[in-house]
Amino acid sequence: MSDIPPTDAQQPDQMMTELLAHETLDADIVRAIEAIVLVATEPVPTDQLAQLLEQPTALVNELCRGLADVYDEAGHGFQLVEVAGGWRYQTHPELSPYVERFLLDGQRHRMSGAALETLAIVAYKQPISRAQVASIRGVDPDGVLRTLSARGYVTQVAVDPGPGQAALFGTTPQFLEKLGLNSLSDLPPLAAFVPGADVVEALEHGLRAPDADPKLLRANMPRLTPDEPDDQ
Amino acid sequence: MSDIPPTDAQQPDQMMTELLAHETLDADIVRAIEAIVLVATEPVPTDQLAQLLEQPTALVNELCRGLADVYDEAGHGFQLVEVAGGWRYQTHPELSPYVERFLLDGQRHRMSGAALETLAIVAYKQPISRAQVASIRGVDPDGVLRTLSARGYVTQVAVDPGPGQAALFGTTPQFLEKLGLNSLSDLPPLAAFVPGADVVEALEHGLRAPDADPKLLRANMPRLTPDEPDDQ
Amino acid sequence: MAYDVSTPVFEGPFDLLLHLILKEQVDIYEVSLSTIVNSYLAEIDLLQSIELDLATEFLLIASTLVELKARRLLPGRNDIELDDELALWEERDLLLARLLECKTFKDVAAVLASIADDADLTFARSVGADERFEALMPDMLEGIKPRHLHSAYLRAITPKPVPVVDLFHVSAVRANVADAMTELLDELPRVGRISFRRLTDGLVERLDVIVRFLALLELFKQGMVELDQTERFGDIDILWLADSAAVAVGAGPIDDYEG
Repeated sequence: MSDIPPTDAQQPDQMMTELLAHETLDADIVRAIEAIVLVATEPVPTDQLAQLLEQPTALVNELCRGLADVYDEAGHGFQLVEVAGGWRYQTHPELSPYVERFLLDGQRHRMSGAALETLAIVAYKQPISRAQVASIRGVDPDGVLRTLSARGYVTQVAVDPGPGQAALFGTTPQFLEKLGLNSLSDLPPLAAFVPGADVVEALEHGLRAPDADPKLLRANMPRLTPDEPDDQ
Repeated sequence: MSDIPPTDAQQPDQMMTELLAHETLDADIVRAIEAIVLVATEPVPTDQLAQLLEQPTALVNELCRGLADVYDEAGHGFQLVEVAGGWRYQTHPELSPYVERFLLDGQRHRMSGAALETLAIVAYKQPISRAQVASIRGVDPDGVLRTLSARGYVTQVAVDPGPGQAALFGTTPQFLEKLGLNSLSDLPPLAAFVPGADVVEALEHGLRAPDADPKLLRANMPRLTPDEPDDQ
Repeated sequence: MAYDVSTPVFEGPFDLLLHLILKEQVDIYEVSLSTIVNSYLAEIDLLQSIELDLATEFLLIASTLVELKARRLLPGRNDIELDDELALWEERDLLLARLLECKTFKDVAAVLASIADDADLTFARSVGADERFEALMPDMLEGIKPRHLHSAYLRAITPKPVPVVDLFHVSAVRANVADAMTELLDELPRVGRISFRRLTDGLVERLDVIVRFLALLELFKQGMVELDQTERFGDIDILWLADSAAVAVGAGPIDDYEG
């Protein structure tokens, strides 16, 4: 490494050293976490790590978080993150241009608005039947649900005990992985999205039966002729 | 990490910092190497890295060696090693017992529905090209074929004599052995289960049989009961 | 798939309605239905393909609107019974609730989109162990039987279901204009002259009334009755003209109307 000059940046990355010197355990525990997660093909639950390493779950969780910090501090190109209830290595988002160039199929499939809306409804309202989704979206969700199901983001989780025995849908761990979330509780709270008073008022106004004469109203009718482009 | 005591081991892992501060290049180059190699399923040749990063091969080689040293010095549970002319991450030999325990711990590595469908197509239609599999399944089978091939269930058995000389895939003796079959002719015959000719024709055309009673149609369709492992 | 099409403005009927109401400040009682339909069809034209699912769903919503609107426009609004008035409010509230819910999930979906976009910037490692551990790799074929392979093959070659127009919301009642004409041809020569209200007095279902009206128009078209309405929304006077009832019913093409 002769031509790599010593730098003035003397901020030592000693966190790893500290982690490895954790006084209550064998240094190999931390390294074993790294090794196991490296060979895993899906997120490894903290519980499973704890069991394999014969350590308390809380400690393992703490060590994983410590490792994640170590990588961040050192500025590595990879991250250790907790996703869908388990730990996994992933590339740092800043490097996505390079990774996409390398993985020829690295271009991700962006979900359509309809798919996302349906997914949001299933995520927040699960378990939910097709008919319930339809009543919220106002369109038959059959095709979208089939696509989401084929992608593995939603699945049938139960059967409605009521008459008809409708299939009830819910989200999968792959859904969490797709969004990079650890659990459903990481979804933004729905309450934050309930339309404000102004929207409610606008809608209410739009649905209000006016007392005025319909003929007068017609004169005030907003023009929505086809030649007016909806340019938003 | 409050209960991790500061240690006397003040050997700073500043090599990463130094690498990232390499004066002749963008810091992201080093991190990009880490990111690319992290997600690569095969060792990544130095040449390929150099090309992707638009850097001289010699420099990339030097940076990879530098990274390998960084990991060793910091005492990580993984290593960056050069195998078969390329770079890859692998677990540190000292941690093999943990890795083995993890791999034996009943990984949820069940075959996905997509993998099984692809395997079934190759089994019944061999020799078959990637493009032919794609046209049946409707999705690019590349990743799945690679996995099946890595497991030794399918392999390239011939080359299409036509233009393009596409690789033709078939199943391996190991595949037959795993399924407890003596030969491919022991696979369940397709004809015995196939629904009536009219239905097949309708399905082949991707059309709904207009006058076929849906209930009859359903009765003739292969049933996928929940206890079948491919039914996920 | 109907659902893959979208404009930046809307994707479905609720979206359209939301859009019309919120952006265009539309009052559904003010805007004519044909205007809504026109702007909808204009959008469909832009998409250069008729999305049958969307179109039929739109008709479903539109019919709800028509009903709300029709009640508003019909005469004698002051005479509307309390039950009807309540029902009207209930429908309005229901529609409002659905629109609000629709809007909520539209907004949350936008946030999920940005979360997904962020997540798409990272790539998970799923490489697995190297060849040193090959012997320990789980056997993917464990528990797989030839019959599973067989059913997987059939599943693979089975085309994905073709979207069809679902008629679940259409009731099975089938009102037949030809039948209604037969009834009228039997009844009208006997009474000679009758008002439409009296003619439909005994009918409970609105659909039956409508079918009788259509049958009447058909007879009018064939010159067998004379119709007269003295005032707007007033009763319709029906006068039997034909001397003979021997006119062949169904001689011309008469549509069936499914209710």
